[in-house]
Amino acid sequence: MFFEKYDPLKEEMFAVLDKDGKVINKDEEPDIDDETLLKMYRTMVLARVADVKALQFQRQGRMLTFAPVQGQEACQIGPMAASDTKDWLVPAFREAAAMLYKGVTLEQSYLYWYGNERGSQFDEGVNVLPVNVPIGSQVNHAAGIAYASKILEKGESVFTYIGDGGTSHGEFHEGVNFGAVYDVPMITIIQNNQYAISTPRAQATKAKTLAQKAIAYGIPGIQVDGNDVLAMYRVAQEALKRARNGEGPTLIEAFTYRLGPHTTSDDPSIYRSDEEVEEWKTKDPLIRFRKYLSNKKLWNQEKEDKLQEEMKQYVIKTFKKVEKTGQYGPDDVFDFNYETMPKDLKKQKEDYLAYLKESEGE
Amino acid sequence: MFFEKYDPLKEEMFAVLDKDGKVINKDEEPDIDDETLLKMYRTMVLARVADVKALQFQRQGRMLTFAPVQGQEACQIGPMAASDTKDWLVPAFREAAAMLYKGVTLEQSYLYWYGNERGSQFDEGVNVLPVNVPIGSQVNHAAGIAYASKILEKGESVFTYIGDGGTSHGEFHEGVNFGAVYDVPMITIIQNNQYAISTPRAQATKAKTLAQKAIAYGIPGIQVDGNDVLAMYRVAQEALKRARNGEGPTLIEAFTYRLGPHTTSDDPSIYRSDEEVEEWKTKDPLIRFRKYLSNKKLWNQEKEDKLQEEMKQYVIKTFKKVEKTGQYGPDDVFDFNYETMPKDLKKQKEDYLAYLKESEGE
Amino acid sequence: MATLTLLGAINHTLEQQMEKDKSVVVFGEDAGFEGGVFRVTAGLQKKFGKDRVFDTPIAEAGIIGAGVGMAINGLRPVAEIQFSGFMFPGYNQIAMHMARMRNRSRGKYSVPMVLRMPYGGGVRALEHHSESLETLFAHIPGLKLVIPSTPYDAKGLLTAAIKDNDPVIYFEPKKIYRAFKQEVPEEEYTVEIGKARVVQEGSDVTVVSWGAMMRDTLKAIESLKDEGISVEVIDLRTIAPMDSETVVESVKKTGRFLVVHEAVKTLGIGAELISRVNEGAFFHLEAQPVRLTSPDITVPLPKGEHHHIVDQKRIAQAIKKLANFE
Amino acid sequence: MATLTLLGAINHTLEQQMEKDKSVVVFGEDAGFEGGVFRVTAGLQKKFGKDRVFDTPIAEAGIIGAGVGMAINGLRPVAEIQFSGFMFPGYNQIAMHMARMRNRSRGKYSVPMVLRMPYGGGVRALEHHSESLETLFAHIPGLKLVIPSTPYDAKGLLTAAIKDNDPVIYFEPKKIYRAFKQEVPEEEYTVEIGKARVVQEGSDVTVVSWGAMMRDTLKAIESLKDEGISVEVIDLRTIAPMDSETVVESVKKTGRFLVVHEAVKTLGIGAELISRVNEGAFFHLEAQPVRLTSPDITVPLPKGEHHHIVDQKRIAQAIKKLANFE
Ligand SMILES: Cc1ncc(C[n+]2csc(CCOP(=O)(O)OP(=O)(O)O)c2C)c(N)n1
Ligand SMILES: Cc1ncc(C[n+]2csc(CCOP(=O)(O)OP(=O)(O)O)c2C)c(N)n1
Ligand SMILES: [Mg+2]
Ligand SMILES: [Mg+2]
Repeated sequence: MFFEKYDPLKEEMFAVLDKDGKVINKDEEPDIDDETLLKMYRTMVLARVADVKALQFQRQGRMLTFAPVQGQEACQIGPMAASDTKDWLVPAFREAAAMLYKGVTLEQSYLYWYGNERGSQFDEGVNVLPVNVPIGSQVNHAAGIAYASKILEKGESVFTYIGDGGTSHGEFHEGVNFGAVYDVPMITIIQNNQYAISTPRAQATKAKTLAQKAIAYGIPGIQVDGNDVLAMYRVAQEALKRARNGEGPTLIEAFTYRLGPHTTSDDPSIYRSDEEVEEWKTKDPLIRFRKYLSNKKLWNQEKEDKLQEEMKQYVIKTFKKVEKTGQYGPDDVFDFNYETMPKDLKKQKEDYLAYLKESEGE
Repeated sequence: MFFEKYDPLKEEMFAVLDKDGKVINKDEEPDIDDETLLKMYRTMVLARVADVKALQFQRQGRMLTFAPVQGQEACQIGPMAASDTKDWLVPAFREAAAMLYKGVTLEQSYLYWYGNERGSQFDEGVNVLPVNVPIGSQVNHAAGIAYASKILEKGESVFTYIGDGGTSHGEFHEGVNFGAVYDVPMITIIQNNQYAISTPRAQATKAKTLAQKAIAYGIPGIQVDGNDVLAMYRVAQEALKRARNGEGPTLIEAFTYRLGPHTTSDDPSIYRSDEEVEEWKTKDPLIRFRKYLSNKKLWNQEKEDKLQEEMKQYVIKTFKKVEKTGQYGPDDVFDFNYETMPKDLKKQKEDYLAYLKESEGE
Repeated sequence: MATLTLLGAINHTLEQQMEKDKSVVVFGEDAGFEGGVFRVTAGLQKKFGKDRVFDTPIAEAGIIGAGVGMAINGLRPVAEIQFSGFMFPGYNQIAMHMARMRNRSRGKYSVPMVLRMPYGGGVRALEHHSESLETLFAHIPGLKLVIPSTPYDAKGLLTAAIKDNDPVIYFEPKKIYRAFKQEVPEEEYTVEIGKARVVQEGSDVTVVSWGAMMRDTLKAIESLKDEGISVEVIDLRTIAPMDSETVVESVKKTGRFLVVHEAVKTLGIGAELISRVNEGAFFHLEAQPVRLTSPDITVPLPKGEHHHIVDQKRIAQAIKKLANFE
Repeated sequence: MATLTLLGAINHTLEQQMEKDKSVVVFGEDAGFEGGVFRVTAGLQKKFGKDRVFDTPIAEAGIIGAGVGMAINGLRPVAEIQFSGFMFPGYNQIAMHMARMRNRSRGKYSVPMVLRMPYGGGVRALEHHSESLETLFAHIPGLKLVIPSTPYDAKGLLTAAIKDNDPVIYFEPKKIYRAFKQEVPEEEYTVEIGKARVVQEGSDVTVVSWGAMMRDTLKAIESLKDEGISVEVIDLRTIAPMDSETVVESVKKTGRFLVVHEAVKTLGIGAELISRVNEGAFFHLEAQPVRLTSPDITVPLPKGEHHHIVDQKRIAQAIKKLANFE
């Protein structure tokens, strides 16, 4: 029903809020309890502060390369808030906000970007896959996880994320198609942030919208204002309904913008203008959502100041901890490739330990 | 213009002839001179006879595994007849008919399926790529050939073929998308013969038509009666117009049927019924085209009998020649991997020749 | 006890494991309804239903990547690649994910998955249907690779692979799918992954091979039985992790080493074995170790195959030469 | 004569070749407008236009496969894979087509294409950004693989690669992209593909390395200069076709052989070199040949990298040990 109302070929963008946080689509305003609304906002702020701080740490040489999420918090928090704990998140590499909402700790997130695999050893019950770097390949994992959920009757749905550039990849095609063929409970969210590193969206594909790629797989596709957390929540809700009813996958194009660099190694000023960035800053998902909350009397400047300070302190404390605990011994290198270490690898480890011991004296 | 009239989402099938070879779409009946019409028919018959005979040779243990083309001659001959000599054909593995029309000799075709690479050493000026086995990968070659044609201003257009099953492959996605992004002169023809080996079309993708996959790439897509050689000619003509005008790629779904087995190793009775096959035999592209030619007074039973006999003799003679010349010496193995043979490989060849000499005496 | 071909043993093992363990699923191109182009999975869909035994779209990255996902979420997928030459489009998933998910997640997620694929030449097939790609798996940390040469090992290794909590590549020597039969116990058993088998003890020369080539090797040795050469024959059986210990111990005894394989020479498994023999038994070597392999060229179409893969005669000749070297 | 970094030499060579030969085109993810994430292709689009220098969709099979097509139809594509770890989705095109088109068509079609990719570790990068995948190319017949370790060779090998009528994989040791400068002649010249370079002659030990590891090797030797060990150092430079002759001749002289590489041990290039040294200089070997490589594990994230790749200290220690072995 819901998806039939929106034709991806018409370039209609589904939205609930306008730029000023006012509800422009009353019928589709999701009914979210206050506690959840506040949790959503808190996580968006946490993700933002963590990002801003990490950029600073990185410039100080204390943090390694990472992929900032600034500007894309709504595409990530909306769907995660609409989902159950047991539903899965299969991220690409720019989903720090979604991961935090799903129960990955900031410490883990930082530890990962600090260069340590322990940051991907999420807690029991946190159904999140590690950061996935090879573009598109996560979509196939999502299809498989959803397939298992379906035939084991687990009732879990699966969210996976990909970028606009990623939709050109063969693995995206195979994964979405695989999910569609078996009607698995899988929701693919394209975060169209307008660029793949320096390459503009128009260079990725000639299709006018990315949502219309759904037609190739015989599933619904919809373009959504990705800076509108309520719209993202609402659409995810409907996609989840389909998933849970055994109606199969949905493809969501979240129209958004990356406010920061691609990664900390990137210099976006080479390929985009300040004006463009400034224009998008006026659509900042956090500001819009904050205004909505204020209109609902759930938020005010005092709370905002307090939260900002709280998050800042928390983030700094967490990063300092990571700097202490994030180091790496030989066991970390050798012990996780297999459940049981093969004999020849054991020998290599022994040799290396012997070398370390031997050279200690020098 | 042309393609806008046909909406792949509406499951309209473009056709010119009905089952009995009568023109049902006068406006779109292509204007083809008699000589070309007869060349088209002759090649269809040659392909058919070569196929039937090869199946016999194979059962006699004289021919190796091959992929029969029976039933799909129209999808192949129509577009090739519409194209220029300099236009390219980038086949998958079931395009024997198209290859013959483009100037691959029957001897070469047979030699290839007989198990000898010399069968892919086509003559100068024959712009055809060798049989391509890894599904989907040829589409990327086509995109590249078309890109070169475009920027070198060669005026060549490129046809590539793929099966219904192949459209699920990531390489199909990447290739068609690549071509679309750069508006290259490339035409992708999906021969939807209803099966990928034993797997029915419906299992390849949930999309109702394969033509609608074009929407994902922002290019025109059309579903065509693939057993109607005039429809295939006509559509190819329009696609070529686009290609030559720099308007970019077109995707054509040719709705057809493989009358024979997938390959000679396949037993289709496992997965499809006799009734289904019989039903499709009534739509045999050769019969339809022959009726059309008869209606045009270009053909009659006498000519048919003569042609059949001529082709049979030609095919048998050619195969016998291949049996004589198709053997393989060590030079054939070693000499074609590099323009200049590397030293270490030279040594390996010498050693092997020495071994052959040594063991000759035994 | 049943008398089974290698193919029969695989089919029987899949059926047995699917019966014992509800989490085992089987899929691949044409692997469901028709039971695979070689009929290795024949009968399974009928018995276990379409959810557990199914046909996939033609999409190797999809098959393997979805398999990784299934394995993460509670299934034990046994996926089929129709021919090993078609694993290439899925190699990203194999090398970057199957092999790495455990390490990447520090053990939170593992991939108890088996990837079956028929491999090897000698069946007069089309291009890409005859490759021997051991190296491409054995070079990747995190992967195991096993290759049975007998029905007994086919069952034992496949059972071990399915029970393994890490991914296992399972190569099937299609040339000998139906070449001979052997008694195979009905009850479940495993053959340890990572353990070579000494097929025959001997003291003059050590010969290592595996898969279909094992048969040619044994025939070659049979043809030499009047020559008075005592050959120790090892079926490597697991390519990764490589049981070099067994090989090294043997070479310490014989001082002479020959490896025979279908893959090309450069960076074939023979290169690794020679290096390990050097590392483990250098001062026992009485002659230069020898690789008998295909030359470094693309697998020819069938009419040229006999110039590519070594045969019984060449193996016999190489053994004789090595044994007689002074 | 200009003084250039390795990266600068590549950029200069691309520009020179594009100027001389209108059929050369350059493309890859972000390789056009911004000139690549490392800026290797910076300035080229501006100079030669968008048709000849362009950004591609993120699609490695597309990039490489289209490159094969371009090469068939009259262009000389120089395609970039952003990091060698992302070649996997395009490996099918590399191994099945780039490498085979000439053979498949018996010479009617050739693939005069260069596939550039930054490779190797030591730059504290994300997962998949530090791989050393030499083996995956050198094992495939029909492919050439070159790796420069100096700006001079970077230009000479790239020029040779572009002029080669067969496909060449060109690995760029990104760790030393900007590590040092060297005089590079302005005029066009080639360095022969398939020819190793004897960096330093010596009589006690032969050490072979390449790429970024060459630098660590040379530093290690420098650190040993008071030990009285005469080391012959070879920069392999071309991995395929492998110039084992130069290596074998050296080992005949020294009797001792060490290979140092970044890739994992099992089936790394070291395995092939040891096998060839065995085949060519077995009776000259005075000590067991030695591989100094990364262990057989997945490349760790940056915090663990120093436990993975060998360093100058370990190289020095290995040379000393080998030289002193009796
Ligand atoms: C298979 C593969 N190829 C190349 C890369 C290098 N790479 C990392 S991010 C990126 C751009 C991604 O763009 P998009 O999909 O739009 O996601 P975004 O970064 O904008 O979130 C590229 C090319 C990669 N990670 N994986
Ligand atoms: C990448 C790849 N995977 C698997 C195969 C094995 N295979 C050969 S033909 C075929 C079915 C192809 O079906 P379709 O695309 O519909 O073409 P058709 O055979 O019907 O012409 C398969 C799976 C292959 N050739 N390439
Ligand atoms: Mg993007
Ligand atoms: Mg088909």
